[in-house]
Amino acid sequence: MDEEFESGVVKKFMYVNRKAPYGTIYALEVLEMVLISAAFDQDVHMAFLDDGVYQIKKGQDPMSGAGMKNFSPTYRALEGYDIEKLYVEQESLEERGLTEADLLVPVEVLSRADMAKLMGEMDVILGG
Amino acid sequence: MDEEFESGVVKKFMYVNRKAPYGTIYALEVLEMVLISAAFDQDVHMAFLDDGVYQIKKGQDPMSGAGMKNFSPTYRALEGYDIEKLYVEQESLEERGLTEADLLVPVEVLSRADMAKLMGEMDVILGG
Amino acid sequence: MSTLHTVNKSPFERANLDACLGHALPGDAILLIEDGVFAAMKATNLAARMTDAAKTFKLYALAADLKARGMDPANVVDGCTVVDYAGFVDLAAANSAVNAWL
Amino acid sequence: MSTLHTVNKSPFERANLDACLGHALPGDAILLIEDGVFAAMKATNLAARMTDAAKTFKLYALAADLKARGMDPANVVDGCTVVDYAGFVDLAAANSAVNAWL
Amino acid sequence: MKFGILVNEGPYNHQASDSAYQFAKAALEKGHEIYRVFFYYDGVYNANKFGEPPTDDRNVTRNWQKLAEQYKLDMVVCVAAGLRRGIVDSTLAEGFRISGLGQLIEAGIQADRLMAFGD
Amino acid sequence: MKFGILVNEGPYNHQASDSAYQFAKAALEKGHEIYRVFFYYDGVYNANKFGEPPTDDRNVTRNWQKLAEQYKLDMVVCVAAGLRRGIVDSTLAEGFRISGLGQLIEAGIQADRLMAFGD
Repeated sequence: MDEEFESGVVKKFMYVNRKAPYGTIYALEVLEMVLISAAFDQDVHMAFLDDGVYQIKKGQDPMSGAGMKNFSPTYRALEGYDIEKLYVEQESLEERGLTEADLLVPVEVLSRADMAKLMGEMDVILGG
Repeated sequence: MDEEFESGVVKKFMYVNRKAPYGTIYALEVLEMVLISAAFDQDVHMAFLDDGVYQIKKGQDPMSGAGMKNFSPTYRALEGYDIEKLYVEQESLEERGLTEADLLVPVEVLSRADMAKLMGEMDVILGG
Repeated sequence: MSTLHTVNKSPFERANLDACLGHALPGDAILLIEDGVFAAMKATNLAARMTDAAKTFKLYALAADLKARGMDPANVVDGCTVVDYAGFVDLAAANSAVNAWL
Repeated sequence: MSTLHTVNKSPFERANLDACLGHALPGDAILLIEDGVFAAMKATNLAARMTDAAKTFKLYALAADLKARGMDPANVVDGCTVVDYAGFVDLAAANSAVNAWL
Repeated sequence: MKFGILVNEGPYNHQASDSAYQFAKAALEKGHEIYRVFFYYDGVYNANKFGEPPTDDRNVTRNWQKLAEQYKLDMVVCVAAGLRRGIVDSTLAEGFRISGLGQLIEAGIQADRLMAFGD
Repeated sequence: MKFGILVNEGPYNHQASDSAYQFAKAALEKGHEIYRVFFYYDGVYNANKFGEPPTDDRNVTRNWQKLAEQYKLDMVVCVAAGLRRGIVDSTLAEGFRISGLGQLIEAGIQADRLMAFGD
């Protein structure tokens, strides 16, 4: 890594996931961003709201019928990269009839108002 | 043209325009389809509904500021290709605060119910 | 004369399903595919509307796309039939035209 | 600390504007660009909501994208300011972060 | 029954091409005929011969090529949409051919059903 | 002020790349700096050297190239997204370079504002 990254600049990054997996590639390619960012020692946050909550739904099986790669196990691997700040919006879950028990990773559930507040504290916001 | 097209098969084609121009290319590339289809002596219908009604809004000027080609004059040229069945949905206009006077081509304004009925009579439905 | 309508977008993100429901004719078939399958699920805040729609239209959802997203085919709204790709082909053949709400 | 939010999708087709309005903080700037500019117009069935939003947020619309679509910059809702690309740059510089609602 | 297939989006970014492929495969396996597969809009990118997805994922272009080989499919890339986006002779994958939009209209006329897959 | 620019969609099909270009141009004309322009997702197609839009329309790839030349912009195409979609050395337009996603994160750290344009 370049030495400039040893300068100690630490920014609050948020990866905002608002899209469902498989219909489009954004969920998958955002994950690739997130994994790379782990190497930069930044303060990484992942937010799941709107259809983004479907990304971490348990029991995904895109291979057998739709013929697509199942990348959902990667969310479980994030912890190994020290990416542990995962936030899910309560209202988004409710609208879709989902609960925390449906999710494949441990997350912090936030109200929409608290999610908005958290977003407001970020330096860099990236999504798909 | 292949001789099979002289067999006299005439189908009802409908080009459904539901997307705004410039934000995406669909409006422009659907028009290219429509122009080609004129050569095939089919029964061509163009429907403008939802954000598609913006495609035929008067006064478009995408070049001066956004740097994109203004293709809206092509709608006026359709008549020259004997494409004259243009339908616009009343409810779609109203939701957007538009009236027939805002449109750059003569059209038949249909209620949503009548548009639905017309769609139900088509053989081939294409959109963008 | 009847039409098979396909809807491939999430009802929470796009207006495609609304547009389809507003233009399909009674007795037409509506097949939810790709991200459209979320609209088929019983527990969402759209479920009452979809159960209702299934009384006017023949409502279907694609099994492969439900399974891809971890949606249990057993939990679709009443009146919705889950079909595989062969069933999708049959629906396209059985109706006289196909209208993809893209 | 304030954020510039950008919305580039039609409010009639997508839920992006709703998502933005649901998460922007009072005093934040919201800039409508591309197909998002339709939400700025006075005569739509969303106008009351947008006039209201302009009281909580600083609401802007991009001139180039209004003109592209034949939307008269004089007909935006009360409280909405029309800016050019230089103004877009100024807004990005004046706020401490940018959140694109894609 | 004869089906025409229209693919409106490129590979990977949208599921459209995968859905079209699965539909075509199922139709062929049921004994139906595919009159033509036409690639329009960003759909032309499906014919980019340089695409190399990760080996643990499907290869959308190769899926189409294999199906076309097995069933002698006619896969047509729109010349105008392709030129705009840089899908031309030098980037075209085997099994695809470049032709005009008329080939799509023809498919609409000749096929019993035209199936569109897009965004 | 230093801006980073992220382009998420390909040329023509979406306005995203045009908007990003107009923003970058306006920022540079006001005397700001563009730290880097990064092309991700379908945005990698902006760097396809074979694209030839109709002559009465803008050429998105050429717009970027000219701006880059005038202002010495660093334009980076994501290697993984590009490989998946077939934007590789043999299709890469002049003025662009291929590199890893780390270059985007770096832009996020080094730039004062990161501007994303997409669908």
